[in-house]
Order: sequence, then C-alpha cells, then structure tokens
Amino acid sequence: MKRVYVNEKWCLGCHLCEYNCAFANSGVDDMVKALKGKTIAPRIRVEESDSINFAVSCRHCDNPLCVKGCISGALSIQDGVISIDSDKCVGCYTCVLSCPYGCISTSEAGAVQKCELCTKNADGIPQCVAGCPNNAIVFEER
Amino acid sequence: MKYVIIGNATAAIGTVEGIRSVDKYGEIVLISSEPHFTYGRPLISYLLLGKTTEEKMNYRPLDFYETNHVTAMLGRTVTSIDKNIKAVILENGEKVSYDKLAICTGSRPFVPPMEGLDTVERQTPFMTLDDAHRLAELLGEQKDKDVLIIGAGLIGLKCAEGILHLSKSLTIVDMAPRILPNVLDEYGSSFLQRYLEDLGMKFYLSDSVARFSTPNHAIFQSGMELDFDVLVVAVGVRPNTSLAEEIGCEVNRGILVNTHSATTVPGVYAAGDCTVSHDIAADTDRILAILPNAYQQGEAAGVNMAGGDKVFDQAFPMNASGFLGLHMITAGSYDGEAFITTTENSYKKLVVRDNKLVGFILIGDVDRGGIYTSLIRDQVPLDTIDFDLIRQHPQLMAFAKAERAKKLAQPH
Amino acid sequence: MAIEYLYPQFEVLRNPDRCIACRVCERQCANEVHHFDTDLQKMVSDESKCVNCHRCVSLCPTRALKITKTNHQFRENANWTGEVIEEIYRQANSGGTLLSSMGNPKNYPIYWDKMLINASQVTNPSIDPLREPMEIRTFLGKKPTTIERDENGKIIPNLSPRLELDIPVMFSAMSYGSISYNAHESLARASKAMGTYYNTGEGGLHEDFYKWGDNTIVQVASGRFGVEKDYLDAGAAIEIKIGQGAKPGIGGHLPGTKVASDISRTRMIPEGTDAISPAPHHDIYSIEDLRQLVYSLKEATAYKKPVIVKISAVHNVAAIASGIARSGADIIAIDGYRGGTGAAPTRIRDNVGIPIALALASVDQRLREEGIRDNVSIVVGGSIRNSADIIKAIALGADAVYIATAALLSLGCHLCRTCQNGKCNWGIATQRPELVKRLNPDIGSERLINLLTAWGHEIREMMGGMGINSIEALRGNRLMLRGIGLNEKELEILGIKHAGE
Amino acid sequence: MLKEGQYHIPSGCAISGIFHKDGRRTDGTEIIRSISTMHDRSNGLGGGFAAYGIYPEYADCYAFHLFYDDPSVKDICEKFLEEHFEIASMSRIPTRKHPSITDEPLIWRYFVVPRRYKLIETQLSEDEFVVRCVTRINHKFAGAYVFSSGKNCGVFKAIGFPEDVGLYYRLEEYEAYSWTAHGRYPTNTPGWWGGAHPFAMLDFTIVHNGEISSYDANRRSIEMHGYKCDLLTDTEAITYIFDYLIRRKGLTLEEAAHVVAAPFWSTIEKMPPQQKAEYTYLRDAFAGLLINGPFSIMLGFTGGVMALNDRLKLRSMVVGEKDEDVYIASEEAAIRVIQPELDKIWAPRGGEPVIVTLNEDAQGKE
Repeated sequence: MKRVYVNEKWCLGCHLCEYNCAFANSGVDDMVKALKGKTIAPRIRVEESDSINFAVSCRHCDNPLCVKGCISGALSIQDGVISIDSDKCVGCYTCVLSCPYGCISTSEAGAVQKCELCTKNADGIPQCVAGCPNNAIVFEER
Repeated sequence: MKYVIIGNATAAIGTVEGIRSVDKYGEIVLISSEPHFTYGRPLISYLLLGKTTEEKMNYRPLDFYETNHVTAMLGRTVTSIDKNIKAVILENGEKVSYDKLAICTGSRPFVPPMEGLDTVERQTPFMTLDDAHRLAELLGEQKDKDVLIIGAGLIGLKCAEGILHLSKSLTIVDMAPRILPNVLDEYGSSFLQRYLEDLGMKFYLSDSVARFSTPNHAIFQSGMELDFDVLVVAVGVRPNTSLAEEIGCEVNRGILVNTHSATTVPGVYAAGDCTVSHDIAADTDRILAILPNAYQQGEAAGVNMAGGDKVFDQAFPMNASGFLGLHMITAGSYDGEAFITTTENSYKKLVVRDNKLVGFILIGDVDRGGIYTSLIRDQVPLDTIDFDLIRQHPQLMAFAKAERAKKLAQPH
Repeated sequence: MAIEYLYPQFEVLRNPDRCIACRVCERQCANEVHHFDTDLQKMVSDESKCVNCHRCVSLCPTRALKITKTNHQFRENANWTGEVIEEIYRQANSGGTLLSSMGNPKNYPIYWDKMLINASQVTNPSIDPLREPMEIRTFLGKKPTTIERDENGKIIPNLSPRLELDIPVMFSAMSYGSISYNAHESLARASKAMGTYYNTGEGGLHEDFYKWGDNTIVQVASGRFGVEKDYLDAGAAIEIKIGQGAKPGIGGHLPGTKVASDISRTRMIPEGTDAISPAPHHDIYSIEDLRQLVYSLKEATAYKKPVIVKISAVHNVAAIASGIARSGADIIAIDGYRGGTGAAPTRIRDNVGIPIALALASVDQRLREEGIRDNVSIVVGGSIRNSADIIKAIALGADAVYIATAALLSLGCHLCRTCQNGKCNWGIATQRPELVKRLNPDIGSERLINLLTAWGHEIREMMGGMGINSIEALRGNRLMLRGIGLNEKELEILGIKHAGE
Repeated sequence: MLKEGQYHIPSGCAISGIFHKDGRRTDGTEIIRSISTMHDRSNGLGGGFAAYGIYPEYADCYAFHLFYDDPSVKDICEKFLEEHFEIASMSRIPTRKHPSITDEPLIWRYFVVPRRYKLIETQLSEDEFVVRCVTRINHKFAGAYVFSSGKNCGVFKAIGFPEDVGLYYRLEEYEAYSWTAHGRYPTNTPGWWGGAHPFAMLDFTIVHNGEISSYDANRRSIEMHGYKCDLLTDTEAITYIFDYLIRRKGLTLEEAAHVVAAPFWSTIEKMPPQQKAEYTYLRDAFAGLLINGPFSIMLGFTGGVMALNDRLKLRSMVVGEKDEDVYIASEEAAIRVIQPELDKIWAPRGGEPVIVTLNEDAQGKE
C-alpha cells in the first residue's frame, strides 16, 4: 500500500506541507480564502531543530493502536487508510494517548483529526506530498 | 472449527476480528446477555453528555456480524460451561458446542454493604447502556434533581461529567482521600478536583455513607447528612470469573491468562476486564480494566484460537480521561523519579525508573502524548534518546536518527 | 556614509491580499530579505538584501510575491548607464576588483540566433523519428590513421581510447567547491542514466563519487587540486584545463572559508586554506610543454584514457587548436566567452574571449585544411542554451557540446549571478549544509535527465527534418545552416551561406 | 544564375545497369532501351553511360575523355598531357548530330600512359599520379574537363535525355561487359555537360539516384584527404568516398558499403562480438563518410559493379538475374523491357550491397 514516507535528509523545514494540508482539508477552493488570517491546524506537522527538520503525519500502521484503542469505533481502517468518522468521535483522546508517533491531534470541534491521505478531499496524491518542494515527503509503496 | 465467544464488548469484538484475520470461514457464535448491538461501553457517559447518540454508539458498523459471519445470540445468558462435551449451556438449557471458547465476560458493579441502600428507590449503577437509560430517566430533563454519586473513580467521575448539566446539584463521595486515586497522583487529583469544583461538583472525600434513611437521605460517617433525588453507585467493579472458575480455570481475582490470552484450561481463552494481565510498567500482575488492553487481548485470543500466533505482552494502565474540557491522559506507574512541569492550566509528570519511562500524567496539554506512551510500551532505554528534549514536549526529534528513519521511512 | 549609498536593485512586491504569512519566504531566504513583524502582524521585506533568485517567489504557495527591477534611476545617459555609474561607485567605495559570476551577460551578438537550420522538401524526404531509427550516438577521440588487418584479413579495431556518448551533450567542468555535493551527485547520476559524462572541474573527486567514474571526466587544472593516481584512474577521460570561457587568462580562487573538511579532503589541501589556481599551468609555458603533460597523464594511466585539452575561445583559437591537435590530445574542448563561472572579475568576464560559434567554425575549418581534424574530437561549450544550438554547433563541426549553465538552470538556478556569495538559495553554488540540502539529487538528476531527454527528442526531430538519421551525417554539414543578418565576413568565418542563397 | 559546381544542386534520377558475368560483351542498344523506359525520371538536363571492356586494344592505357569549351584551352591542356603522359592515341570521340543535343563542347579521347620519369620524380603510384593530373586539369584549366580516366572503360555523357545521349555518342558501336546508365532530373538548368552522370575517377564510375542530406559533412570530410569537390554533386562526393575507402584505405567493397550505408547501432548491438567490434570500428573511424538521405547507386569498376541503397531504402532499386546476366534499375519495367524472362528479381534491402563480379574464368579477359 502507498503511504507517506519522510526523509529528513531532504526536509527544508519550509512548512509548506502544513499549509497545503490545512488548505486541502479546509473545504475551500482558494488557499488565500482558506488560510488568510487563520492559525492553521494541519494534520502533518514539522518538527525542527537547528539543523534537522522533518514532517510527521499518520503512518497508517498495519497494526494501528489508535484503531484498537478507539472506544467508539470512530477510527477504522479502510483499504489500509486509517480514517476517522468525526461524527462518531466523542473526543476521548484515547487515540492521542495510543499513537506512538503523536499523529492524532485534538481539534476545536471536539473530534480528533488525523491524516487520511487526502482520500476525502483530493484525488490521487496527498497534498503535503504534492507540494513538497524537495521530495522530503513521498507517497509510495515500500 | 467452531468458535464460541461469551461477551459482546471490546474484548469479544477483538476476538472476532482476531479469528477472522486468520480463519475466514470457521463458525463463530457470540453470546451476550445484553440485547444490544455491540456498543462502545465507555460511551454511556458521552451519551448522557450529548456528545453522541444511541445511533452512533455502535462499536462497529451495523453489518459487522454479517460481514464477519458471526452468529450473534444477543440477550442470551451463558449459565455454565460443560468442558467435557465442549459446550456452553444457556439459561434455557440450550447447549452451544464449541471447539475453542473465549470468555469475555467483563465485570460487574461492586456494591459494598450500606445500611438502607435497598430503601433507595431512585438508584442505579453506571456500567451499561441500560444503566445510562435508567439514569437519564431518573434525572428527567428538568435539571431539578440533586444527585449523589458514591465513588470518585473513573466510573463515578465520568458519570458525573455526563450528568452535571442535567443535575440541580451533584455530590460525589469517596472513602479515599482524593479523587481518581488509581489514575492520578495527589497533585493531579487536586488539580482535577479544583477544576471540577469550579464547574459546580461537590466532593466529600475520606468519607462514606454510613446509612440511608428514607426518603432519599444519606448520613455520612463524618456525620454530615445529605438529601438527594438520585443515587449512583459507582464504588468499583468485580470481574465476572465464575464461568471460568467452574471449569477449573485458574483465577486470582481475575482469570489468569498468558500472553497468548489462553487460560489454564486448554481450548479456553479469556480477554478483557475479567482477566488479570501483567502490567509491564509496574511489573506486577493485575486487573487492567481498560479498553485498548481489552481489544488487544481479545485480538490475540482470536488469532491464537484460529491457529495463528499472536502475543500481547504490552499491557499497562493507560487512560484518556478528560473531563468537561480538561484534557488528561495518563499511563503506567508513578513509582520512580518524577520530572514535573506545571503551569496554571497544565500539569505534566514523567516518571522514570531504571533508565525507562514507566509512567506519565498529562493534564491540560496532551498534544502528542502517545509518544510518551510508546516509550513505556517499547520500554525504550532513556539513554538512547534525548530525554531532556522529549521532557519539554513529546517529539520524535528526541530519537536517534536511525530510529527516526525507522519510524518515518518504513511501513508499520 | 551617504556617498557610499546605492539604491537596491530590486523591489520585492508582496500582494498583501494574497499573503497568508506562512513565512515560507522567510525560512527560505538565506539573504534574510523577509521576516514576520510581530508588531505589525505581517510579513515585511528588506529588499536591499535581495539578489533576485526567485526562491521565495517559487515557493510562495499563494503567488503573493514577485521581484521587479527598481525603477529608481539616474538621469538617462546612453553612455554612462546606471550600471556603469554604480560600478564606479562600488569601486570608489572598496578599491577592489569587481566580481561577478555565471556567464557574460552583455549585449553582444548571439551567433546561434543568427543561423537557421534546413529541412527537406520534395527532393529528398524528411525522416520521421518516431518511425525510423534516429542515431545520435557519438564517439570522442582520435580516428585511426591506418587500417590494420589480422592474418585472416579481418580488421583489427585499433581504436585509441575514446568516450562513447549516447547523446552528444556532456556536463562541463564545475568543481566540488564551486557547486555543492548534491549538485555533483545530480550531474553524476544524470550522466550515468543518459550515457554521457560530467566533469569534476578542478576540485578533485569526492570519495563518494568514484562509483560514477565511468561517467566522469577528471580535470587536471593549474592548481592540481585532488590530482593523484587513483583520481586519474577513476575517470573515463582526463581533461587538462588551460582556460575557461568566463575568465580566459586568469586562475581561480576558492576562499578558505569555503574549504570545509569535505572539500579540503577532496581537494587534498588543508582545511580553511585558500585554494588558488594559478593563471597558467606552471609546467606549461609553451605548446611542447603541453605535449609533455598530455603524455605524462597518458603514461600515468597506461594509455587507457583519452586526454582532453580545454581552452577558452580567444583570438588565435584556430592556431592554438592546431597545436593541440598535434600534441597527442584526443579531444579539444573550447569554451566560449559566454561560459559560466562561480566567480570571475567582472571586467574579464565581460570583455575577454570570443563567441564560441566563431571559434568553433574557424577551428574546425583550420583543422580540416590541415588534414588533422581526425586527430581530435571537438567539444564546444560556453552557452549552449538549447537543442537548436547543439544542432548548429554540430553542423558547424563540433563532435559534442558541453553544457553547464543550462544544467544548473535545470537544477533550479535562476541566474541571479551571485554565486560568489556562497549563499545560493537553490542549494547549488553553496557549501552551507542547510542550503545544500535544498537540492535533492533525486529531483536534480531527474530534471537533468528530463532536459537531456527533451533535447534528444528535439535533436532527432530536427535531424529527421533535414533528412538525416545519424548524427555523423550532420557533423560539419554546414550546408544545413544559413546565416541571417550576418555580414560577409561573419558568413565567411562560419563557412555558411546567407539565408536565401 | 549559379552554374553547376558553384552550389549544391538537388536532383532526382533514373539509373540502370547491365552486367554480363561471363564477360560477354554487348553493344549499347539494350542499355539505351532500358534507360529510355524511365524517360519520366529524367528531365532532359543530363544523361550518360559508363561502359567497361570497350577499349581492349588500349587495355593498358588510361582512356581520358575530355570536354573542351574552346580550341585554345585544348592546346594548353594537350601541352600538359604531353608533359606528363605518353599519348598512345588521340582523337575526337565520334558523335552523331541529334536535334535535342545542343551546345556541344569539343569532345576528345586520349589513350595515355604516365611518363616513367614523372612517376619516379613524384614517387607516386601510377593511379595516384593519374588522379592528381586529372584533378589538376579539372581545377587549373578553366574550360577543360576530364570526365573519364579509367583503363578499358569510358564514360559518355551530355545534357539531354539519356536515350538521346546514347544515340549522340553512337553507343551501338561500343561493346562492353558492363553498362551503367543515368538519366538526370536536376532542379535547375546546370547547362554544363560535365555535370551530367556518370561521374568517374580512374575506373570507378558512379551513377546515383538520390539526394544525400549528408552532402556537406561528406564533402568536408573527403576534402581533408586531398580531394576537391568541384561539381558539388552527390555523385562526385560518393565517387571520391569510394575511391578513398577502397583504393587508398584498402577496404573491401563490402566494408566500404558498411561505411557509407552503415547498419544502425541497434543492429550492430545484436552482432556477435567480433563482427560488432568491426562494424563499430568502421562507423567510428569513418564517421564523416556515412551517407545519409536517399540514394541508390551503382558503382562500376573493372570487373564488377556494386549496387547499394541508403540504409532506410528511401530510393527504389531492383536487381534481376537471368542466366549470366545481372540487371539493376530504378524500376522493374526498365529491366523487363530488355529481359522479360528473369530467373530472379528482388529489391535489395537498405544498406545491403549487391556486388556482382565477372566469373573467375572470365576475369582477365575483360
């Protein structure tokens, strides 16, 4: 299955992935309209230090502790993609507690949010990958 | 191969999915005394809180039994097991034979002897969907009931969270000197208590009801007296082990299982709140009545019943127990060297023992806390990571480069 | 001091309606042009630092940025232009030589653009490259002078060492030091993929790159940096660098600050020392000395490697080439005055040397007249900009071309011409690790491969149009060219007729 | 308007050839009939023939055919010939008046042998000496042009349709074991007889149908080796290329064919190692002599003829066999008209030379 993989060697710490993610999941068709004046809450996040940067988003594990620990059945695996049904999610954060990569985040709305590989908003390729200027994030079979 | 599963909650569903990951066609019969489609047991407080509805509480999609070819016998109770003929016997004497049996019977409320308790008309435990229904009915929608909850553990407090907005007043009493004593440390307890008190809950700690007198009057050990309209008894739970015990499974408070979720009786497995597991954080055997463990134990049981090989050996306590806007996640044991950070709105405690993180408490800011959990789960030697960095906040940067590459550049 | 003040060359235009303050521009500008002003709660720019490299423009996700030339100006003067005036100010300020980089940008004639290519109509058919083989494989090296046969009369293939190119385009010399590790890796990988060669330049060969030796030309320049037996053996050919189009007649200077550990190891000089290439080779003060160096290198490598002699195109280039063709060298590389550089004195870059097309035409003709054209192959560089330039160069007589600026452009270079600062935002002309990593060789090599693949298609297309299906039938085929807007002398030198003739 | 020799003229053409492997000699009637069948492939601006075995009585002499523009240049040229050769015989070439053949130059024939002392003085081989003299005449003496210079063979050409040229030169009076013919369709009016084909160099004669796109690459390459392309025609360049490869470099006919119409690299890649090395060598060593663009040529030489198409076979050419006779022509009709009953007829593949030589017992008798 194709997943998002990160190679920190090439991450520039430009944070474009975060903005592209926030835009892709905004439901708005113009980036300016979607993001101007807002604090973004992307599903991918860049960790940075002086010389190292890398983006982190859901690994879509084969053995997903988040799904196994989900009390409501809101998290599930669909064709390998770990998806969140935000309607069912009650915001208990067991998944936040379970995820070894810190890839499920809380949101204002209550339900948690996480990367769903843009399966619900864009065709083909996750937008963090599409917009990465240096192939630091790739979407491929490994 | 025919599988019988007693129970219909997390461990039971884990067992079904575990079996089906290995055996697509073997017959599965699932028997549960609750009549409901499988639902997320902890959701009952959220149901009252209004964060979910009964329609959305199904733990799995509504075609789950069909797609997994499970014969679900709901509202039926197993009264005994005949291990000689390898069959379970139902309340009407019906026998259901099995090749492999999974006991996922969970637990039941524990009610300590209290004088006059039987005179209280409007009371309920808080364990099941039916309990939640009853409680809602008792409360009504007028916000005119004074509620007394006995027990300031997770069940009592989640119940309190769920009904605060439906109650005129809410009082919680517990014999322990602090709330959530099994989940939090002292500072955490008081932090949470202050928060809940600010929202209007009243706590009577190191105290208990000495007796009830009619009508709806409680007299405490301390001498304090309280009138109430509705009583919730949430003192504790006891694992349902009798079925297992009767066929000779070794039981020590809970059913003893190995890391393959097998009991001491061949062909019989057990998972979930009815079992005792090995807590890797505290390095002791104990009942770990928490949902993620229940699922994984069940899953391991299912895989092993179906002839696969799956070990679940990463049990440890972990709780995501936010209350009314205050997020809180905790895991492991608090016995060790503590690293504490506090702010006005948050509390963070990391507990280290023998070069390992064994426990943590995050209140307020829980962001990416799962990374801490993974340190406990994987028993990561802290000298292999940048502990000073990860103490500041959970981050993968603290891991060595090769480890980061494993996490981010390999399939999991 | 007011008298030293120079108004910034560029203006950074930020569309406030589009800027979402994502700060990509700030993070990506090594010149620190942009920053987020927390008081104003918006992005602001210091355009005095801008070099117009377009890194910010390219990465801005909302197209909120563009850079323009300032319209601030001196009083108009066709002779004393703003540029001339500013250069005087800068020298009056500093007392120093003006430095520039990349190739001569001045408005001299571009001969490639004054030649047009032929196509077949009626009297012979054009050839469809999609249907018929269209061959562009090229060999570089001496042609044999005698046919030798074995006792059965079979030809003995007595070819001297040569380079085999799947496409007649090579990447010309750019040293590790002047460009980054990742730029080198991109060039090396693309060369391997495309069946061609890249050139180490005078900076030695990084230990990681020996594995691409079969696609590497190792250079021996006046500073002899990194030259040793393994280095010579590692390459497919050895290039003696006499001159470079951008700065004929002068040497090079890599400041010690750029000689970090990796570079010092590769160049085999102490860390932090200036790497100075002398203007001449101090063992070549005459053509016979060159012959000695050619044969020294051949001896050192057991006569297994072709030797290239690279010169810049200067006035007497035909005679010099004639000398080189008799020196034992297998290939002559000629670098025209538009050739790029990591740093050169501005005056030299802009005023020394001659156009490559003229140099090529006269060298090829001269060597043919002397009957020694087959002694050597000719490779030309110095601003080959596209496939048509290549067709024209080959029709004038080149065997292959060298490209560098075009290669850098495909790696992301925006020709801001400030390589000498070492702060290349595209990760090319820099050694700062955080900038170097901006050039991912996976992307870089793919883009180079794309460029050469595209050019290969176009070359085949144009060849087919001319009714030619093998590149050797184009080589020196000057009838396939016509001049446009050229005077008699220029046509004579180029050896072509005017359009319409 | 520029004349032939002042620029490169594209042209289309017809070619035809008859070869008797048994050495039997026939007169020019058949070849004229054959080439006249392809009348429409010519446009009356050039026609010509080459014939082998026609001068058995002067077999050891080089037979020079010359055009002179006027008698004065003839005098100068003959003085040069006297100096360098012993002239065994000289005469006008017999012609008959033809209404469509006009602007005739003076046409003379000399049977010559290089003067011994000149050969010693120049230290050249006989052939090379002759080549240089011919080149010199054609270069230095404006108005004089040697258009045939081989032993026991001759070229006959003029402005006109080939069948008219044949009649004009009275070809029915010559007998040859090998005939080639050419009808030309140039895209201008060159107006000079020298520009007609065949083109000859010693006993190499070339008739060629095509327009080579590699012309200037070939010209500039071959000129490096002492040749001078005066006519700027493909045929001239091709003749020099074969002369260079075969006479000077010692390549076999096949090898020479694989230089000028080299197999594609993709074909070479698939060859066994030794063959691959040889073909790679030929392509690389003589890269500038690869001929591109459409051509079908017949290279006549003493005792044989080679037919060759370009590598893509962009020009038609068929070969027919009947008993000891081989026929080669641009069109099958041109063969059928003189030999309707053929044992075999085929179209050779692009780049594959068809080489026909006299039978062993006929060799030496030519």
